[in-house]
Amino acid sequence: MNAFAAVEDRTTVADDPSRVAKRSRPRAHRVWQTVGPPVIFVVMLIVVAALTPAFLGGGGLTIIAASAAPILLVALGQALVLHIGSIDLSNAAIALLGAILLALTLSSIGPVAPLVILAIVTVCGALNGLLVAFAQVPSFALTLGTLGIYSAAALVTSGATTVYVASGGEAVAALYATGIVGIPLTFWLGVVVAVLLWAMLRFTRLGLGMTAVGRNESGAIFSAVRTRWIKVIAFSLSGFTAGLAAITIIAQAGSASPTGLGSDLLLPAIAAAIVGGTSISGGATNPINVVFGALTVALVPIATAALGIDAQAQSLVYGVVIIAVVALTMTRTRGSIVK
Amino acid sequence: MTEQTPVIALKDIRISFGAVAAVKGVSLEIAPGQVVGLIGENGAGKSTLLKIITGIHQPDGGTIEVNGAPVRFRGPRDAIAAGVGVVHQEQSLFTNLSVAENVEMNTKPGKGGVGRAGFYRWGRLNRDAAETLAKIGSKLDPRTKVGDLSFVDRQMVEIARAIRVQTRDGGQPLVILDEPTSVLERTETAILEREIGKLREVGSVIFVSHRLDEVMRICDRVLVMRDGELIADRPVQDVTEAELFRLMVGREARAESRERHAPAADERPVLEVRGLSRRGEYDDVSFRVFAGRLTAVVGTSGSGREALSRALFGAEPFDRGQILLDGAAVSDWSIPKAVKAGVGYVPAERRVEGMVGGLTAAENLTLTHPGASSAGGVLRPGRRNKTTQEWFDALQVRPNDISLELERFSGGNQQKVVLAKWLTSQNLRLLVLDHPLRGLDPGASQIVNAQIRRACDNGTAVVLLADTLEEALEMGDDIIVMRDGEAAAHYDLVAENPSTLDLLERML
Amino acid sequence: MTDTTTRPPAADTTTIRTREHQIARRTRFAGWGEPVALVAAMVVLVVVFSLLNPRFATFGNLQNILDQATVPLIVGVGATLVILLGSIDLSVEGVMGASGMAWILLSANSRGGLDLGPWAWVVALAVGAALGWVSGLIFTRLKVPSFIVTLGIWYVGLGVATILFGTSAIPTLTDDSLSTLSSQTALGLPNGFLLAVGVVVLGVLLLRYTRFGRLTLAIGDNEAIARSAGMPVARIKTAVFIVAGVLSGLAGIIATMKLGAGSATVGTGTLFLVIPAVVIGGTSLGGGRGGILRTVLGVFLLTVLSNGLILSGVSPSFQSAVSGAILVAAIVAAAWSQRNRLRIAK
Amino acid sequence: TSTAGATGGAAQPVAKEDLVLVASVINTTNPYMASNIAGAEALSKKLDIPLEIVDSNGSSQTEISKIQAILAKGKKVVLFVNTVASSDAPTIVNAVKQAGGFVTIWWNKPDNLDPAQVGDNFVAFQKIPGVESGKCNADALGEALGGTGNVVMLPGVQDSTTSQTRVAGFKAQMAEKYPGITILEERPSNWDPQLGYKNSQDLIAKYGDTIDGVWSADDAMQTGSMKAFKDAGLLDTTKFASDGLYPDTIASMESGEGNNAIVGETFHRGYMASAVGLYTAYLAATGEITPSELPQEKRDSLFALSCVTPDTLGDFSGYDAEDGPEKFVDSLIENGPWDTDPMKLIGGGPEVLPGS
Ligand SMILES: Nc1ncnc2c1ncn2[C@@H]1O[C@H](COP(=O)(O)OP(=O)(O)OP(=O)(O)O)[C@@H](O)[C@H]1O
Ligand SMILES: Nc1ncnc2c1ncn2[C@@H]1O[C@H](COP(=O)(O)OP(=O)(O)OP(=O)(O)O)[C@@H](O)[C@H]1O
Ligand SMILES: [Mg+2]
Ligand SMILES: [Mg+2]
Repeated sequence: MNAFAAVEDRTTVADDPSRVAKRSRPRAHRVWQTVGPPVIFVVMLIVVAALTPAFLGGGGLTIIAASAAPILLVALGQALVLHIGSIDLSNAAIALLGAILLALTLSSIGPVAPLVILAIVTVCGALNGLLVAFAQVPSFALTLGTLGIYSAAALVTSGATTVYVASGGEAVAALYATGIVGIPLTFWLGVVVAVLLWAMLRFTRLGLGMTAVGRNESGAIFSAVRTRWIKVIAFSLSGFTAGLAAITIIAQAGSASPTGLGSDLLLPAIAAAIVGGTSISGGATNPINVVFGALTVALVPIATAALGIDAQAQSLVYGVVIIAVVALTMTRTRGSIVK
Repeated sequence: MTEQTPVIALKDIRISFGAVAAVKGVSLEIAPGQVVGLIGENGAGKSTLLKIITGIHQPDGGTIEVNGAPVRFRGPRDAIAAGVGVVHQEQSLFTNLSVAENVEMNTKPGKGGVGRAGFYRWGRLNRDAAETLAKIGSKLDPRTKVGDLSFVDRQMVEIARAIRVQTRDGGQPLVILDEPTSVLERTETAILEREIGKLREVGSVIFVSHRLDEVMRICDRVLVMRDGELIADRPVQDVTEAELFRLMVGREARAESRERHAPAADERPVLEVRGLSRRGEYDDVSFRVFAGRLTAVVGTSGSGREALSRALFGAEPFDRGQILLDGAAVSDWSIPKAVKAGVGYVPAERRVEGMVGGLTAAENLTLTHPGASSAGGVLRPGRRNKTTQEWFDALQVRPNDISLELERFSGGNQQKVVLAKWLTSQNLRLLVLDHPLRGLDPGASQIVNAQIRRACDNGTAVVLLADTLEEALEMGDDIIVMRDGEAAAHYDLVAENPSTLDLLERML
Repeated sequence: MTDTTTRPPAADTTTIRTREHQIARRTRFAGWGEPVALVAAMVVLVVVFSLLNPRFATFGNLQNILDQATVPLIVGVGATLVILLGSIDLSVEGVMGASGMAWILLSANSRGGLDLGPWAWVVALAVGAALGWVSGLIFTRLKVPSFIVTLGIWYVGLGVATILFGTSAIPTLTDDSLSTLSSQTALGLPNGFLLAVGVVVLGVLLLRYTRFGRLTLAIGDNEAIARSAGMPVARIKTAVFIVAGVLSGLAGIIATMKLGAGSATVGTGTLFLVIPAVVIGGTSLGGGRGGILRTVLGVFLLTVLSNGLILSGVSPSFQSAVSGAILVAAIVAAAWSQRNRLRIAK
Repeated sequence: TSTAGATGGAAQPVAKEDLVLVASVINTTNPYMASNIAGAEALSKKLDIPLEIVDSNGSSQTEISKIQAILAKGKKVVLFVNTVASSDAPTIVNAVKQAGGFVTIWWNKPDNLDPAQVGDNFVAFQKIPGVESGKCNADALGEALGGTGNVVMLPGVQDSTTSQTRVAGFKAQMAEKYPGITILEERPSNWDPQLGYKNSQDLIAKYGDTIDGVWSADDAMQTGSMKAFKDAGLLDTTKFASDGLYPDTIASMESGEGNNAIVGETFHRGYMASAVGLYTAYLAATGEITPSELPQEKRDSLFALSCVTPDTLGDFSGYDAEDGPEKFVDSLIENGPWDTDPMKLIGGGPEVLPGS
């Protein structure tokens, strides 16, 4: 105890102005980190509304939300994987595989089909996670490989053709057809998942562990965090949300095919996660903001059409806007390293 | 002192980061060929001052003169061009490049081994580097990849790079060494000390260290910083270690001695290691640690003691032998299992392994032992903050802000939190400490040591890999000397009283 | 002078040093495992495919494989440099489209218009350089992660190609000697492949013998140190993106030339061939470790694989699965021996 | 509340000023799609109704949401869609129905999606029969090879019905009329000239000069394939047949490239498809036709395609003149959507695959 006594005469909490100074900058950052993505989306929406007033009145928000729904669900899983410092290039392919399996099974096994499919895609995600965690391979390369495998699985199970939901798809279709305040349930499903994931990251040990892995995996290992299982869980959740995306695809299209709806979700979903403020180097994710990221990413092509921008220039505009939006919403700390 | 033009003269240098005045009006002069020690507590502003001299920070006020001419450094390039070379506190080599490239890193195109158009002439580059290395007595192969080198050798490469710097007129450089020894073992320090001593033939030196004995041995003059100010400037002959300690910390050093006690005859050891081996690391090591006793393991950097300590924590596997905790042999040992069994570990690589810098102090403190601060996997921030605040108060962590990211604290304060992380455990049976005082100033060291003692007194068995032999002798109940992976000697300090010389002899 | 009484005994440190050198030597050979394993994998593939179809191991098929490796090799050199920085360049397909389109519209083509001859190459490469420069600038100045910048530039490049293409008919090369230039052989090797070899050699020299190359490695290893050492970090990074842009542009020209017709999507499939090739080669996505020759190995592994799968009659539906499975197997096998409970793989 | 609230616009005639023509294409750089756009532009000029182009960029989601965005702007939409995937059709049709617009779908839709059952807003589904196209090519190739030889096939995207019907027609005709011809292998090449080139290279490596003929599901892939055979020095000894008669295909045929390598083509034009599709929808929008009163074959329609051989090539060159689209539109307005040369209505769908 006298060790304490020995140092009592030292100036306690000495240079405390430091606290104020050190924190003021990050605080401004943090505020923008939280409000940036919604602000960007709303501003863009206002611009579009001002230029084509009829668009919003005609249910523009519904369209944006409907097209954002599958992007959002895939992006949420991606955000979690990015949160632990990895990346999942296969989750969009898993979503498509899920959609095809769902279309194939809905008529035969009926209402349990979605549950069965969710289980299967979660296992697909878990497989990624197990390999990343236990074979210790970089996720970028690994999921590039499993992307090929899952895509082929989608092609083969569908018989390389469009699979239509023969019957029993009414309940799933209702998710798209039914809305709350004009926004389809598929989107609200994404919002609910976002809120749950947000709560998970903020209020649970699992979430804290994920953040720890994302910020400093070595430190997490030495703190007895079960880093490997955490990776498996993150990838499994990525597969799971891809499965939910599959349900929204079926809800919207009533069918699935290897090149149809949902076959190009990978890059938009990554963009959505990053536009939503997710750091590509890990440890910083706000699932709620990913909702706005997905909305923004869905809005851009829709807005180019609504504004009547020349079709030839649309992909150029898309590229420029995505860069600009990320440049605006990104959190930068002075002197930090961007790769 | 001499009448020569000082190699560097600072006048009233000041710098603030936001509201923190890190350096508050420092003036000093360094004569050619002088080796000057710079000491001060963690956060006193030493590194910041040196970063100004090396062009990394631009001062808010004050002037710098090099060889009598006023200079303004806009960046590290300018400082290098003016003849200021530096070995930073943090390791700053490119591990994927060769020794020669690292030594010649600052060579401008058109000079030495780098052609005008930016082409490398490897032969010339390697020769130049070998020459520079030879000046400090190193025979490293310039073609070796730095990643394959040991710590001492890397440090030699850093020094070689620093002295490779020349003034415009080809004059002697000012070499700045910011804690070059803190990551080194005792014997390695000996190598380095010898070479630093020789540096006065190459140029002038500013040498930062928290080891006062070292400063006393190497330097001609000692500067003491405190709270951003230079509060003392003494020739080494005129001061004692105790006086330096008082100057730095503002109070007397207090020699604290532990009451050592032998275990009871029938007592069961908390930790028993039987014939533990790992190929290429350590071989057939056996020892026992009893509750409330501290075993210090000493050895050189190749002795295998780090790998051994990691094996105890389940961080590295072992090939043969047994680890018994409270009499039961462990199997399929891993970190999560070790933690569950009441083992704690403070790694040497604090920033990388010891903590998750991006999480707050409170989160770090409760990451491993959530205890009452989480229920059924759900966090309870209120409880967590209360626990953390108690530890902050007990350990005098500064700043006293539990919701600050841990990476924003100074090294000493980080180490207090890292240690507290283990001390919060309800059943800490064994604490393995790998260089717990590395980089800490003497004041912080005392607080940390006090905590270690307290843990011992509460019945925890401690295995300590000390920074210095003195520390091992002061803290330990037992000392195990490791050499080339084998336990070469064992001293029970209750009964014996070996000198540092005895220990060194067994180590080598 | 110092008080010598407190000096420690002059320690004899030779034993420690010898031991350290031993350790150093042991680790020096650790780096060889991966390329050797890759070459072994390649040999196995070649043997298996030759057994499955004797036509696989013919000179004609070798020429075919070399021809197919041309574009990924050229792009791979740039991609390796970018990945050595620790960054990534996703824009290759867009840049290929823009440069290829610019090139064909300025060469003798069915739409008429300008025929700039060799200057068409210069302009097209300049388009690639410009797109790379913009990527580099946004990346280094606005500090947007390269992943997103180059994703955006991918679309921008496609947009440029689309706008250049306009709405008229497909431009096709009217000069046969130009359209077959890449595939014609000299000394038995396709011209395009010889060009790719030249690019690879230049790339290797650049990385090995120039300050630009060494600084690229240094930045990839530790950017913070590079910055505090006063290295021109932003300039080097931008330059690497420009080089990558130019090489993508060159690949776009070659691909367009091979096809004999302009297409905005001339780069389709290149990205997801080149990045795996770099990764399989063992260049670390974290930066600083790896090299161009490794990428060459990776490119050949994947090219041989895709060619061999067709020659051995694997159903097209399963092709991506087989490639994917082999990619997974290759990276797992490469990482297996290095597994360690403390190893970090992101 | 429900997003599917409205029950769909009744077929009230819409004033011309309230209309907007919309043409949705899969991308803008494929010559067929470019031709789609040209036809829509010509019709828009002729009818003096504004036109918007939707570029789906190969993505179903982009296609659907861009169309929805234009629907949301309130003007009554007269829509032609070259669908990215057949499964997109129901979603698009429903959206148009809710917005009270009028749509014709081209090329791809699920067989069970019947315009008559959806209502007047889904004016028609139109296509050129793929089976016929495949048969045309089979005949041309079969004759050119004299009934014996080896053929490789380059289908388009595997799950595209357009490709599937052409493949089925080609195979059936070969089996029936040219038993001496062996189909060595099929390599789907995704409508992509690069892939056509690469797959052909590998097929050449695999079969060498035993390949006598190459069939491609469209001219884009054939362009790539021919280039590969040319680079391998085999162009002169190989025969090609494909669908689409792209301008550069015409040029090759006219110049007799590769010893008259191209032996068979089919003729139809993107501008004709878009003009016919848009005009049909326009007629419904203005009340000049009432879809529900039309016979089934005018709701689910197959249009004539012309088989082209080097000999008949001359008959088609006029359609590719600068003013081709304008002339076609003039004739279209004069003769109506079902009776315009060279693309007259030949019957009703859904198309039946041979053997099923
Ligand atoms: N960082 C970690 N996070 C979670 N679990 C871990 C971690 N490290 C180890 N484990 C657990 O400890 C067990 C043993 O770990 P590991 O497989 O690394 O042991 P090992 O036998 O040393 O390795 P190897 O099989 O490569 O020789 C594993 O089952 C694993 O679940
Ligand atoms: N870039 C910076 N931004 C804000 N504050 C800083 C910065 N660099 C240093 N400081 C603050 O300046 C003070 C001096 O730090 P400095 O690193 O110079 O201490 P030091 O004497 O080198 O300590 P140590 O012995 O731990 O190395 C500390 O309070 C530190 O937190
Ligand atoms: Mg310091
Ligand atoms: Mg094991």
